[in-house]
Amino acid sequence: ESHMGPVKIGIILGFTGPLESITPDMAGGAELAINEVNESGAFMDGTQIEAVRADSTCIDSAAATAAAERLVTNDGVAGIMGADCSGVTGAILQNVARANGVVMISPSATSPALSEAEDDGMFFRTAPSDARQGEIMSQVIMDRGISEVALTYTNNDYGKGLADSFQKAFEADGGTVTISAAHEDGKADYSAEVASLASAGGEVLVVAGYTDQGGKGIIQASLDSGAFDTFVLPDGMIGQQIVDDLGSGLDGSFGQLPGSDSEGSAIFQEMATEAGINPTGIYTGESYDAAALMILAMAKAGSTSAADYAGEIMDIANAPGEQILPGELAKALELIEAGEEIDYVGATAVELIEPGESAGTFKEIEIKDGAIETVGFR
Amino acid sequence: MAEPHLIGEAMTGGYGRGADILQGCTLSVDKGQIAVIVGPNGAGKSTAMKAVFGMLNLRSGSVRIGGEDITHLSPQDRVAKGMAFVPQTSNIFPSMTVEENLEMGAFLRRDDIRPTIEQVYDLFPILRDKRRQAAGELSGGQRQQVAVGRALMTQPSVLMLDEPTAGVSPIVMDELFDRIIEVARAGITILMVEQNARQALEIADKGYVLVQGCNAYTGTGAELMADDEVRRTFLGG
Amino acid sequence: MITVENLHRHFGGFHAVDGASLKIETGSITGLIGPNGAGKTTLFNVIAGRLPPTSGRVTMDGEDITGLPPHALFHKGLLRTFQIAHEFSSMTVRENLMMVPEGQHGETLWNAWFGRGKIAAQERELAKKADEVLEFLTISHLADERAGNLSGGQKKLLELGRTMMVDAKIVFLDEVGAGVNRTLLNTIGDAIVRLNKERGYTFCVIEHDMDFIGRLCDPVIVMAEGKVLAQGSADSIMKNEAVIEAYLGTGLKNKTVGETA
Amino acid sequence: MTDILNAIVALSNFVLIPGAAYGAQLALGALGVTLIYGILRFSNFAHGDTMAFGTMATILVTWGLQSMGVSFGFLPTALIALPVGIAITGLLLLGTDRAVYRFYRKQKAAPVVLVIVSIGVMFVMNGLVRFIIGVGDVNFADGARFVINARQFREMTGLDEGLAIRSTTLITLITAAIAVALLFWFLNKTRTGKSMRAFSDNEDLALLSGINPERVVAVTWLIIAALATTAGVLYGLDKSFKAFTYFQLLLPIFAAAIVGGLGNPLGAIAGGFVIAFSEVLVTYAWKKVLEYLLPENLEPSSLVQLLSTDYKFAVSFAILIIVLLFKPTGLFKGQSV
Amino acid sequence: MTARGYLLYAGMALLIVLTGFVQGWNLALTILNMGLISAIMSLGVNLQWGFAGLFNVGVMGFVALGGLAAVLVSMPPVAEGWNAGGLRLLGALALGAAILVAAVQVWKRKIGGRMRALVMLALLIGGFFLFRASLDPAVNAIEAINPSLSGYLGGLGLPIIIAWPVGGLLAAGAAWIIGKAALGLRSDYLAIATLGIAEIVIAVLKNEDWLSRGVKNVVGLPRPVPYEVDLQRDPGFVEAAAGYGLDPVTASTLWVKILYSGLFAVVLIAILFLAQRALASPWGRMMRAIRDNEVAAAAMGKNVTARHLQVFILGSAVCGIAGAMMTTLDGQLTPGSYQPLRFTFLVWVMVIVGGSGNNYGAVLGGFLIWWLWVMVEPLGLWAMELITSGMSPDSWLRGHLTDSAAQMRLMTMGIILLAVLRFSPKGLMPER
Ligand SMILES: Nc1ncnc2c1ncn2[C@@H]1O[C@H](COP(=O)(O)OP(=O)(O)OP(=O)(O)O)[C@@H](O)[C@H]1O
Ligand SMILES: Nc1ncnc2c1ncn2[C@@H]1O[C@H](COP(=O)(O)OP(=O)(O)OP(=O)(O)O)[C@@H](O)[C@H]1O
Ligand SMILES: [Mg+2]
Ligand SMILES: [Mg+2]
Repeated sequence: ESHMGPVKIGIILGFTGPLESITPDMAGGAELAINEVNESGAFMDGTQIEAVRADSTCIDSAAATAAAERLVTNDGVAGIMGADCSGVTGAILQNVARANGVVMISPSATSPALSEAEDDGMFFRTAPSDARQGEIMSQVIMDRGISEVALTYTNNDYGKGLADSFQKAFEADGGTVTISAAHEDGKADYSAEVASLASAGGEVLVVAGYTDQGGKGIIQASLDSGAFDTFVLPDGMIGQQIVDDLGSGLDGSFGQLPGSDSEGSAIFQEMATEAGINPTGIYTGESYDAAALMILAMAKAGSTSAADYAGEIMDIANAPGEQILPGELAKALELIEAGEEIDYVGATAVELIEPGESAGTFKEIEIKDGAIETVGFR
Repeated sequence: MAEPHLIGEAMTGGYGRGADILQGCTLSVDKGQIAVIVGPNGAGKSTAMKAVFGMLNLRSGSVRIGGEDITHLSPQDRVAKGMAFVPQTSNIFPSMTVEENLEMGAFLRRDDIRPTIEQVYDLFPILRDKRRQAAGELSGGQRQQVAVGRALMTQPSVLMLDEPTAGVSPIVMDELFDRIIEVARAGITILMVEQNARQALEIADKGYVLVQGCNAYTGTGAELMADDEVRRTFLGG
Repeated sequence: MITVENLHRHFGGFHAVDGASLKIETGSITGLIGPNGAGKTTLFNVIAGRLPPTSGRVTMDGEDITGLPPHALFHKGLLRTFQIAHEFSSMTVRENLMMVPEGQHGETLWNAWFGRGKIAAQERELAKKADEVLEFLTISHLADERAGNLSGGQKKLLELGRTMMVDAKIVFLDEVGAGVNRTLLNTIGDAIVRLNKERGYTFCVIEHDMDFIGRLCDPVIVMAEGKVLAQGSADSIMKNEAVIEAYLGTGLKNKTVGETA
Repeated sequence: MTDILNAIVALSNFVLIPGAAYGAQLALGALGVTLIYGILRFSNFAHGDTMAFGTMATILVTWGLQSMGVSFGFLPTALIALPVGIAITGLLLLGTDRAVYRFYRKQKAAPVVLVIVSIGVMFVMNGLVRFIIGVGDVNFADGARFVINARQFREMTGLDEGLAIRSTTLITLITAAIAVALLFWFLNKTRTGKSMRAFSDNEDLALLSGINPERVVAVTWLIIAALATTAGVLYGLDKSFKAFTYFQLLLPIFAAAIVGGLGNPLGAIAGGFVIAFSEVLVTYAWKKVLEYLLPENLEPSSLVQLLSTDYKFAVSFAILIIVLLFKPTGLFKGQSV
Repeated sequence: MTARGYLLYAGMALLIVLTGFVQGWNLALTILNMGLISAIMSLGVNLQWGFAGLFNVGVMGFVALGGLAAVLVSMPPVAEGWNAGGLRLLGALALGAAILVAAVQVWKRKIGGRMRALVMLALLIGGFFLFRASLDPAVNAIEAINPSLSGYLGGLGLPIIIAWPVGGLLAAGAAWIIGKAALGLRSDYLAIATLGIAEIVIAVLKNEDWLSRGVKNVVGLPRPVPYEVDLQRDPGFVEAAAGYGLDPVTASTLWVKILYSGLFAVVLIAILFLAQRALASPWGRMMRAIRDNEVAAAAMGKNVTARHLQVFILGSAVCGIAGAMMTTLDGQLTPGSYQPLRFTFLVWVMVIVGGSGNNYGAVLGGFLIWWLWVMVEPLGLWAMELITSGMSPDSWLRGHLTDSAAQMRLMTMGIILLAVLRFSPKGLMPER
């Protein structure tokens, strides 16, 4: 099958709205993969790939659906890299992707509920479900000999899901959660939350939020009032920006995020930096991987029709086969051309389990002297 | 005879794009004199006043003061030229105190306004008691007194009053007419609309009867009072 | 009959109505006069349910109506006009009148949706009635004008017109005359007398035009500083020293400008 | 004894001081909203974004100053840049008025139309800010962050609980006090101020008194620019700058202005504190304080929390509604259109 | 409707048709469907504002209640949840309601001031703790059941269409309570009160997981129309589609949307018909009189409070119906997505731009603003491309501009809004 025009891939993320500060880098990550393929010219006899961005708004399912609808019916995209927030992702999946038979690979929708959603085999994600991260986080804390924590989470499906799974795991491991308090993102003030958290007490504060949202506000207010001085940071809370902003206050805090010790992430960091994308930005690597997976699956199936390539995605992502790191997409395409098996590893050591989501290796980090240091992998 | 001090000549115009309310109406007053406009409700008396004060776009006609054409001046500029106006409705600043209402009347004045305020209080003693009260909380007649007081604060050379005595008790009305005469004697030109026509025409040097936007009758106050037709149809017998 | 017993209404520390007691006899045209700020309008507002009294009692034909909401009083046949005209400014003059009568068929939603026939008939009647009132007030030509565009006096006429749309028991008129042409006011006076005689309306009239009061009203109640100062026939009131002192004055001190100029 | 002191310090540190800081921030914002309502008679939805714009302008100037090596000692450099920021915002607002609001004023449009128009302006300003400075978090605070921090306090007093006072908190409180005093004086005592109130009361009559409406409007916008920029900068210094948060601030700011009585500057201040303290107090977990105060055997096992923080925002609104039910035009008598 | 009105409607239809031709019929129908729902919301607000002058800025809350109805009606009940504490929970809720009613009764008693307040306060505070003590265990038990997938009570398992009137009723009930309390407030004060109540409704939806899973969302609501995949498997349908020269996927997506459009249009037309009749009747005249001057209307025997309550309930119910329809269309309830900007102010923009007081205007506003809301995104992008097309590809400014293209969305919306209002400040179809 040969194509006249370029193949289009939709990138639907919340460019406006509460996640607007991390989405540009995520889109950049995905486009990095696309550009890499385009430059190689190795995709389907030199067919070019074009990224089409659309705004999911993160919060408005109707607008997100309309935007996705346009990507599919007007731009005729062959697949969707997105969406970001679990709510809109669910809406697009049910109303657009399933209906039109289009593949979606989300780099960041981590809600456990999506694992169970009806998807006709069209939905994948490169970020692990929060259920897994909760267990990992519990181990990370326990291993440091901490048994009493206060917990705050951003009041959405991500935060709530992560908090629930963490609390369950932590209590099963014998720890105590003194308080589990929600916080809303984008609010002007978090004194009330911090006051309650401080009153409840705990050795450390677990903050299941976002770096540039309420999570940061909570940490800042905690530091200001001396309520806590060590914080446990899951994926949404880790980024260089917050470390820079809060200065020495975060030293000694620790956490974990999806990631592996594969060389992949190091390579990706370099590539991203070169392309002017913030490499430590959250879900940037996942976005690269999502786009790459989609492209490689198309190549493998020799078709841009979802019905053909959806089934290849798991295969591409998992062993057996030659391991593919970021920057090696050209090689991967050649291998596919040659009919060989590949195992896409990518920036985040992608390993997909049923039903099409990342198995999740986690990187444990600690903040030392204003830098995020990796201290181990789980 | 020299031209009257204030003259609105052959004024024609209306509100917005609606029909003409004024149809070639002419009003004039000499310096230091009192002209009174009477007429049925909706005749265009208030409209004529507004036209003289520049709150209405005239389609034709002109307004002159002391020989100077001011047809195209804004109301603000007319205030600067020494004109003052008490509208018929919404003629106070309701949330400001009585005293502040008076101060606003003297907005353009730079000299000491205390003495004038005292004069207004002497004229309307009730206002002295209520000086710290919001004008919107006053009774109807009290408001009317504030409105007239505000205009007097300007120390104008032309004073225009649209039904100043509506809702005012007889004793205050008499005071008010006295004061208007006094003001006129001090050389100020007065143009007013009145429904208390008999009292008003008594003190008027000149009277106009306006009907449907046109001058129906014109004469001295006494002449109009003497005219049976006018009395019967416009002054209530 | 309306009786007001020892009524008080205070604004902060100010006693606008300060222990007023009075009676309005059924079938009378009672005048209510008094200096500016005497508390007349406030008294009306309390009687008509617009302001709650600080203390005191109002009864209507023996029934306690103190503090009833205005719409309930309307249904009891108590109507009032406003000193500062309260027209429905974005509606036409005719609509201003047509909205008044109570119990209109089309005022319930169900009928508005599904009872068109009956509404149409009723509407025709209302419109006819409204036109008659407008005719009487000499503003027929304004029937389709927006009420907000009326002149000051025309609005006052409209105020009066509304009370003529229904069969009222007692009507409180707050300075209907202010700003109304005197010739027309005479006609209005005649109408008030006619409504009083022919239809048995009771009136309570606030007015500063003593000719009007003198011609129409008996008895006349004088208020000052929130209390009843005097009461009696118009003639006796006009001769009452206290009333002259507080309210009427002694006429113009200077006659005309012309005399001295 | 120390237990009582500890309890007091804990309460101050987690409730009183943060509440006061947040309250003052809301109050400054609410002053602007209430002034527009009082003089120009509409609820300005663009106020949050005006604050964002002013802050952005100030940040840009601050960066310029910082790159030139200017600093303000222990005070934040942004305070030097503030006047410039105010001036730029003033120009923007005057421009907006000329391009947008004036038309509706001339038309004597209903207030709700102006509200919708201000939503349009909000979108545009919002876009402008995100466009110029981006959507991310911007931290521009320098100078000393604390007057005293928790650790220093603990060391100084030997108590278990710490007490932290941020310099921005102090600056904000002082500024709010000065701003309301100035505004009060200006509106009630100066000629221009009175003419502004006159204009808001009865525009036509103001005209007849020789008041120049355009001047009144211009002065109003300039004051708004000063208030909004100051409020925005102080908030940004205390927390950080982010376009989206400034937009979100609008809701509590409106709540503050309304609970205090729209159009009333004193009310805006009171409203700010009511909203801020109600958020903190109703959701406060009294466990810690009670642990200090009660004997060992009575110590609470639960958090002793009236409502969880999930409902903090709802609580502040519930309090607002309750206040309105008993005082329908706010704590201090406000106006209504 | 005036000639101008017909023209505007024709223009609106043309816009949607053009969208169909240029950008695809699926998109055009998506816009049309949300446009129909928006038009209903806009009618609801117009009922309150345009008819009666009630400044309700709590639209979002009523829309969300409609959404809640969709879940409560259509989802299958969760038996484990009911067993774990369903009845206990209902009991606790009844207790809470009883306490509130008792407090109100105390307040209404005409006995001594201070005492009354104290008794009421004691009742409320004591009652609150009692309520929490009986509610919390039940809630915990229910929420503990498989939280990531269920953890709530579920619904009644009825066809989702029933949720539409139920959503209206739910919203009406809420409006009745709110109206009883807050309708005495004037203009902007009522506005902020309703705004606050809407926030409270959302807070409840977000945090009471037992009710509708809170922020964990309920996804996969049943549909009133067939699923595309089922149609694609239906040979009859595939054949019919082929008859029109359409592939089964396109045909099925279009067909599903057309079915939705039909359902929504029926609701819209019914509501519009009733609203229009009401407006043109003595009832409408009475409402306009109340809007113009409450004091005078009361003096003319109209029960202002009762009428306000009536129209407030009615308008809110319409918003609730629209909310249930919207959740049906979305196929999920996501409480986190309810934002005042989108669900309250955008609806207000629709009403004002369309022309408040004019039902046809409100409907037009609903369609137009929704169309714009969706279309400004590509419009903004195109504008950016146009602006940057002349610049050298690697200039800093160009990069900055293209990166900010998404931000143009709100800006474009703002500019268009201002332009429309400038062009006709009383709305596209003024009241009269
Ligand atoms: N809302 C209010 N707040 C404070 N004072 C008020 C208020 N309303 C009225 N007053 C005061 O109560 C007094 C009585 O007012 P009212 O309007 O009853 O007078 P009135 O007898 O009708 O006078 P007029 O003949 O001028 O209409 C006045 O002095 C007025 O200032
Ligand atoms: N703002 C307006 N827009 C349109 N028409 C108006 C407006 N104001 C007044 N009119 C009309 O203009 C005519 C004259 O009004 P005007 O107010 O000048 O009457 P007037 O002579 O002052 O009457 P009155 O004695 O009742 O005050 C009236 O028929 C009125 O309906
Ligand atoms: Mg007039
Ligand atoms: Mg009075």
